[in-house]
Amino acid sequence: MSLSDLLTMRNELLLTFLAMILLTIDLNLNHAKKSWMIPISIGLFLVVTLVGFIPQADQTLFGGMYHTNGLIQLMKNILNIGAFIILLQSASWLKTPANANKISEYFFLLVTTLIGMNFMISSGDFLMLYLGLELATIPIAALAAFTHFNTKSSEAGIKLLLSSALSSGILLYGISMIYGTCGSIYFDAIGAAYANVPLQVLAFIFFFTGMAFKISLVPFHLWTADVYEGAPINVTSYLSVISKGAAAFILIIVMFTVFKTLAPLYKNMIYLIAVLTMTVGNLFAMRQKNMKRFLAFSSIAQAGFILLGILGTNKMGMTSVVYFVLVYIFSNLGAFGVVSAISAKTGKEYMDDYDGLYLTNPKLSLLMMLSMFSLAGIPPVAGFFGKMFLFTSAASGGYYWLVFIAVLNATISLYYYLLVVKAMFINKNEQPIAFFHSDGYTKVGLMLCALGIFVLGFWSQVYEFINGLTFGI
Amino acid sequence: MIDNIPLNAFLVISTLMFFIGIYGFLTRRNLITMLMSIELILNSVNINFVVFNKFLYPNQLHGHFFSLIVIAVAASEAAVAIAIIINIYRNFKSIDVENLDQMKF
Amino acid sequence: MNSYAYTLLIPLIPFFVFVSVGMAEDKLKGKLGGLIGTAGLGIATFLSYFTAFKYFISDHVAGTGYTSVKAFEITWLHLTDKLTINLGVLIDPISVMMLVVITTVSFMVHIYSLGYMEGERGFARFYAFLSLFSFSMLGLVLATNLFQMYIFWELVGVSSFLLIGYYYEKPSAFSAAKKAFIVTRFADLGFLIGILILSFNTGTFDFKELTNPHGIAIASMGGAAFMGLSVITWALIFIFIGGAGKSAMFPLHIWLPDAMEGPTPVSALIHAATMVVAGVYLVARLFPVYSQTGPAALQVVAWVGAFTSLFAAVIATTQTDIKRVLAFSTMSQIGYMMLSLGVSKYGGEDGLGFMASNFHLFTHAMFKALLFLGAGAVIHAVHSNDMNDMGGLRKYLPITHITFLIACLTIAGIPPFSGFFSKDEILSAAFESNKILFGIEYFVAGLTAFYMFRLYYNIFWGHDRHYHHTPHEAPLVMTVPLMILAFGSIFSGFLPFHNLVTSDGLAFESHIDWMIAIPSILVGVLGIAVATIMYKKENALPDKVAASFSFFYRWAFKKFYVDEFYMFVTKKIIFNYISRPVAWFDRHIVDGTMNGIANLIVFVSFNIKGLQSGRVQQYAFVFVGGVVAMVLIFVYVL
Amino acid sequence: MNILTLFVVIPVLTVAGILFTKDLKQSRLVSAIGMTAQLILSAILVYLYVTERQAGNMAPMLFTFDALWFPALNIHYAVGVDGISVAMIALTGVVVFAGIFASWKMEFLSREFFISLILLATGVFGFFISLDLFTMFLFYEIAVIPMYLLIGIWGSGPKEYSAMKLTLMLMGGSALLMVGILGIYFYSVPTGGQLTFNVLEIAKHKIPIEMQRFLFPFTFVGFGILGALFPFHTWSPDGHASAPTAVSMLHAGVLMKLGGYGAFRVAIFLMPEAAHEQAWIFIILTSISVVYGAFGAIFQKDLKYINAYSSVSHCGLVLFAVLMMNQTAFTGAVIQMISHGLMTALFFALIGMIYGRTHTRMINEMGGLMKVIPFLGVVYVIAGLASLGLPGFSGFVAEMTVFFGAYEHVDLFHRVATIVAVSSIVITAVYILRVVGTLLMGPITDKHFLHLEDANWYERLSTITLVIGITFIGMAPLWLSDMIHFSLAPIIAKLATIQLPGM
Repeated sequence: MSLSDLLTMRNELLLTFLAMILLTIDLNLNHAKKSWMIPISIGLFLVVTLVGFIPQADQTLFGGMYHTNGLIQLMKNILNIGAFIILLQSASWLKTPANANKISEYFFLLVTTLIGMNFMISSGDFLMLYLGLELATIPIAALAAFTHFNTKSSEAGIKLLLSSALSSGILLYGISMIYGTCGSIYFDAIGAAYANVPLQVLAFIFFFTGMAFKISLVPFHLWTADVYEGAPINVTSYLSVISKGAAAFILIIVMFTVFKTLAPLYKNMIYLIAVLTMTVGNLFAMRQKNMKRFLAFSSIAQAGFILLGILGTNKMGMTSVVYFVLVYIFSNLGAFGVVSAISAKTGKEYMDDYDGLYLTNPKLSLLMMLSMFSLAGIPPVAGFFGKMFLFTSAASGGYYWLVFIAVLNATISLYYYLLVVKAMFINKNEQPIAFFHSDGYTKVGLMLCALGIFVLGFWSQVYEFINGLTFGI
Repeated sequence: MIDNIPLNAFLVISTLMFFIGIYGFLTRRNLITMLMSIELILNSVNINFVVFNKFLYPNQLHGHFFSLIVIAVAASEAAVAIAIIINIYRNFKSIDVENLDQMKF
Repeated sequence: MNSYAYTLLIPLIPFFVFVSVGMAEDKLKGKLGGLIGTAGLGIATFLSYFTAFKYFISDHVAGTGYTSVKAFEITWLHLTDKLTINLGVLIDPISVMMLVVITTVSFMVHIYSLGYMEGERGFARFYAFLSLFSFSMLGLVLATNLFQMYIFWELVGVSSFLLIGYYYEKPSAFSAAKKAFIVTRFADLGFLIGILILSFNTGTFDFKELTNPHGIAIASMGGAAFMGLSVITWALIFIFIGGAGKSAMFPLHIWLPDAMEGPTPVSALIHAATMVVAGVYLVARLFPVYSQTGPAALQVVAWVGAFTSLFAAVIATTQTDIKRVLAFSTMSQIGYMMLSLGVSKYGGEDGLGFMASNFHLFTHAMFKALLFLGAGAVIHAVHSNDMNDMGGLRKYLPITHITFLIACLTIAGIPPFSGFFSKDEILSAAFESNKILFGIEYFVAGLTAFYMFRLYYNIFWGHDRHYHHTPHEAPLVMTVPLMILAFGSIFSGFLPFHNLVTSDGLAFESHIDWMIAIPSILVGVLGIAVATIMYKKENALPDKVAASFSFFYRWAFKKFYVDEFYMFVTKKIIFNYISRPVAWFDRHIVDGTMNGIANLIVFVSFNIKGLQSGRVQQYAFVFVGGVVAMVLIFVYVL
Repeated sequence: MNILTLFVVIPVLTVAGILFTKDLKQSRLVSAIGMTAQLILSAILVYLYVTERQAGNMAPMLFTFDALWFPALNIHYAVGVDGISVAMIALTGVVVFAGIFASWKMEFLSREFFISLILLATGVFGFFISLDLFTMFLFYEIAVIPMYLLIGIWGSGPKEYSAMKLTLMLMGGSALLMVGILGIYFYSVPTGGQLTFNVLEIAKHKIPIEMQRFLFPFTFVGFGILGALFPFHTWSPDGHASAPTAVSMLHAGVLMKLGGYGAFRVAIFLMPEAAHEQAWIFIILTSISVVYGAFGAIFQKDLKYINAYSSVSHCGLVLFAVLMMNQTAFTGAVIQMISHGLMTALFFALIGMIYGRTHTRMINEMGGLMKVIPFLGVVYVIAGLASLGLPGFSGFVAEMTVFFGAYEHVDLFHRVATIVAVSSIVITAVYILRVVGTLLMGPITDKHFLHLEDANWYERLSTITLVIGITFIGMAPLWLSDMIHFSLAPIIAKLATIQLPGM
């Protein structure tokens, strides 16, 4: 192994450098110039993101602990794009006086978690997986508690941290059992050695719950809403999109490789959890008035749909999951972007505040509507394709009733997404949110979302590209 | 000496620790105590890794390393947690978990 | 194409008049619309007479029967592989006869209305509708097949609807129109079902194929039995229901008296001379089928006809609205025609009833149109329909008086007026078939004479009433049609119908059976005499008679409460016990279920909110519980 | 470019054009131009189709165009038309055209209104040209979703409730549909073949009968909900009552036809065996629909409710005919769709225009309108007469074809069902005449009505277009009927291969 092999980890290395550079620059900036951090960070991050698109050969490092291939690189790129959009959307929030001294901390923590996620996705053994997972989680707890004068923020931070500690404890316990029964922590070796003995099944359950916690599947989802509500909006969107996406990626990879012999067993369990997740998510989302909390529950319901792809346990399933996450990132960020823009300008976060928004801020309303339609899976926006392919892959496994339940749930979800549309377009308001201009970052961020929402569906090459990289059991 | 103790004994201990940890996590009202319960869970995992490595796969080191890293991660986790707990104490003048229910339903 | 192709113009001219006058309605000043309509119909009338002449006389080879000619036919719609709806023109004795009847009466009405409807709002509209009606009616009689007939059947229904509701601002007029439409529509349902059954059993709509007594179509009828009657019999009964609806046979007659809300010329045209005999025409058209395969259906026709004629005549004796009297009289006379068809058999002298029915149809059209137009002239003069508002009008309306009297004598069956001849044939036919029916008809003949003269005396005799202005004779455009029709009423009885319109197209010998004719004349005279005693001079006799039969009188006056019964069924039962519950069911049960599902979801959503308690330890508990549950599921379920 | 693709491109361009407009005048002008082009294009399509057929082109679908879209799933953008789709496209062209003119005075958020309306139309056109189930479903949903905004923003009465109910119920329908379509996809070819969404390809094979039994109810009810199948019709009265004029027109006029068309093209065409087995259930339901809708209409007082229930009845007849599964009944179903589309659009247009003048839709609050607004009155009477199936109007042709097709079955069950359905013609007459009588006839009940103005040019244009359609089909139905008849050959051939158990 030569030093140049380390370049295989270029994403992680670049992100690490970026984090270091940011800290260094921050040290050398005086107070008045702290806000320079925003363009610097975003610009540098854009570079990292773009570098990710340079093709790279499949490679394995550290005796199998770390590996990368086209699919993994694609996943990382998806996360990078999402993170980039979030950075753009955070700008206006970061410019508020309360955050004046914490700009680089925000970027640093965020980049750190992204490093964790990249390692997690690239992991070839459970140790790397665990490390990545923790690296991705702990800084987010700090981010959630970012506005330390806000009690809700602290509450969110500690809730996230405690819950995730418990879940990673259980996950580790599962990993220890796997190690005990298989004698290895490498995915390849475990996949080959898995024999479905009871202890291994138990281990799988423990492991799965740990991941289910990250993706917030019912009944491991309870932290989600509180943390999403308490955390700053951009952290929430990061949690709901990037963090969840990364976990979904690694989950499906692990499910399709390490635990593939368990597939006949875990399918039934996933069936059940999918139904529960979609239904409970929807039932809670229906009542929410706070936009962040509302989006939190909606993202729980969305997670249920992701399981449909895993259930297919074939190439089509994985493609649809990756594709869905990609589409979901754009749709959800569109929604969060609008919420964030409005919150940063007016501090309003409740659905009632959005009444009559279309008359004052038509563009934001339109984007919000498109995002809502995309989340609900309404054509012609991309969400339709994402959902449709998930359903297709579930149906490919013969799960027609599940598809039916899922689409019914999509219908229920349409109800509450339409409530937002209704607020913006139909409801009358004496004092609507006044017209305002967003700053350039936000505009670019929102435009990227709009572009993604429109283009990803019709542009079938995206799906085909993903399909060229994925695999099934 | 350690070879005389059967593997199962260690596993029983670790399992007990695991459940004591979970029990503690579910019942203690103090945030610090909850954090300690988490440590119990993590330590039970460490025991598992170490004894599995020692007893079943003596010619490799995966388990040992794993437990080392778990210890390190647990430490950093505790650091962040305590930082937030301090913040909570500032805001609530208490670190009772019962107080932390502003956001619900 | 053949030498009759021009007959296509006969219905088409009124149609184009309808379209052009209808489109340009508000642009046509004064009487222009009426003149266009009248001119159009004049041409059609001329063509019809020409056709009659050509068909019956010039083209006819002596000694042979009349055959039917398809003058024109196009495919309108393919239904099934076998069944195709064609539109065309069929020329045969009855259609030619009907052409003459319709165009004559219609032309008279067109002329008459120039005077009668003068100054009405929507004068052009009236003529547009009249033309529409003429078109539909001509299309109906010229139909080459059953389905074409149904199409035009519906169209005459709607033109009748439009004309009855001509005074649409009068609620009573519109409700009468509505009633007429719905009742006939209900009957048409029967017609349609009959067509469905008949056509699927025979594989054709075409009259020529259907009615060819030696053809495949008739031979293929038979089929399975249902409730003791063959399917074809059922089909024919259903078709007769359609005919009964249009021809106001009991119990589907309730629309006809109300239809008198329409302008009087309309009543003369549609509700006396032409549309209401469509039912008769329908049965006559399908007569070979009826007589060959469905004698039971013919029995139904006969009895319904007989009963209606009696029923309507009884009611007619009590009514005071002159147009209603005439309406009931129409029903009664159509009952005669139906009866006559019902008792007839197919071919030769056995087909006397068929001939008689058509004969009566012809003469009835003349005298009934005359009666109505006369009544119209009266109403025009006194602005009322009620005979209590009339009296002594013979001095003021001499022409009307004379023509009306002629018509009354005709309907009463007094020779040498035409009604005598046609009624005599019917009675002969009935006599040969069924003595009970014959007896009923004898009685009805007397009643007819009685109520007609009751009407006549009440209008033209007695003392004057207080008129708003002195009644004056109608203008010439109105009286000339009266005179022409009177002429027709007098002389149409001498037409040799037994040579022209017979069940099988062959002529047969017919003569007046004096054994039947003389008693019938006597009965008529008796009726007139009684009426003269009671009504020529005002006296207390009618009231006394009414009082002595008070119960019966009241029932007859109230038309035996048939209307009320229908009202009860529709308004109370259907509206309250079907429609209202359906609406309720829809709102509360069906919609309630859908809303209920939504509400249930909201309810559940609201009630599970406690799950999200905000306490991190409870979350952890659920988390651990989830793990345990998964383990249990794996252990025990999978 | 393929002529069919133009049917999607023109509306999209129109929408793009409206985006650049500023006010009502501009946006309605752009819409009118776009939809006039669309109408002309529809007419050209009909002409091209007929000439092509006369030239002897016997392909099941004409003007086909096929582009691979998602190769991995074998999803194509595949378009093509047969006589049925051509007829439906022409219908849509006419109704949309009339709809634009019926909303000539849409002052509030006019740009958005026209955009939504035309998006809806895009969905409908796209649905009718699609041969690929995936794109069909895509367009189906595109057509449904603008309804929410159209009703919610520009509606009246309990509009939010109605809009939500309509959208959710139709989306619930698409839940069923989704299962059906995916099931069809995975059994589209015998094991081992390349799965396909293409209707024509799927029709070449037989979907295993067990799967058909499972999938047919999903597909049929899925489409049936949009076609107002009892008991899933309750979105329709509320939705129609709250929707603005043009939306009611489009929705009842063409959107509900998606249900009938889909039920025919997908459910029956692809799964004839199961359709044959299960038809009896749905025949009962649709017979109920037909009579029930008509009875429901008798009791209503709101004009739009009356028409909505009448739509339930008429659309019930469409599904009823579809289930009869023979050539005549299918022909009747299509003609009934077109006829009902035109009639009901006309009705809703008129109701909108009357409402715009009297500001009430309650029939008992109106009366004698014929005298003050004779043009609208006369057209209303024409619409009414057409609706109750008077010869000379399209409704008659449609109903007769349906009844004759249905009666073609020799067994008692079908015949009784037919007679039940036939009986609706009387009930229809009752409620239509009741409305006409109360609304137009009689004395004027309110002195405010004395000063009402009769129809403007755009209202005349809108209504006359529809009246021409109705009477043209009613007078000369043969070309339409034959066009449809011929297009049914493939499905009839497929039906003929079914082993009919016990018949």
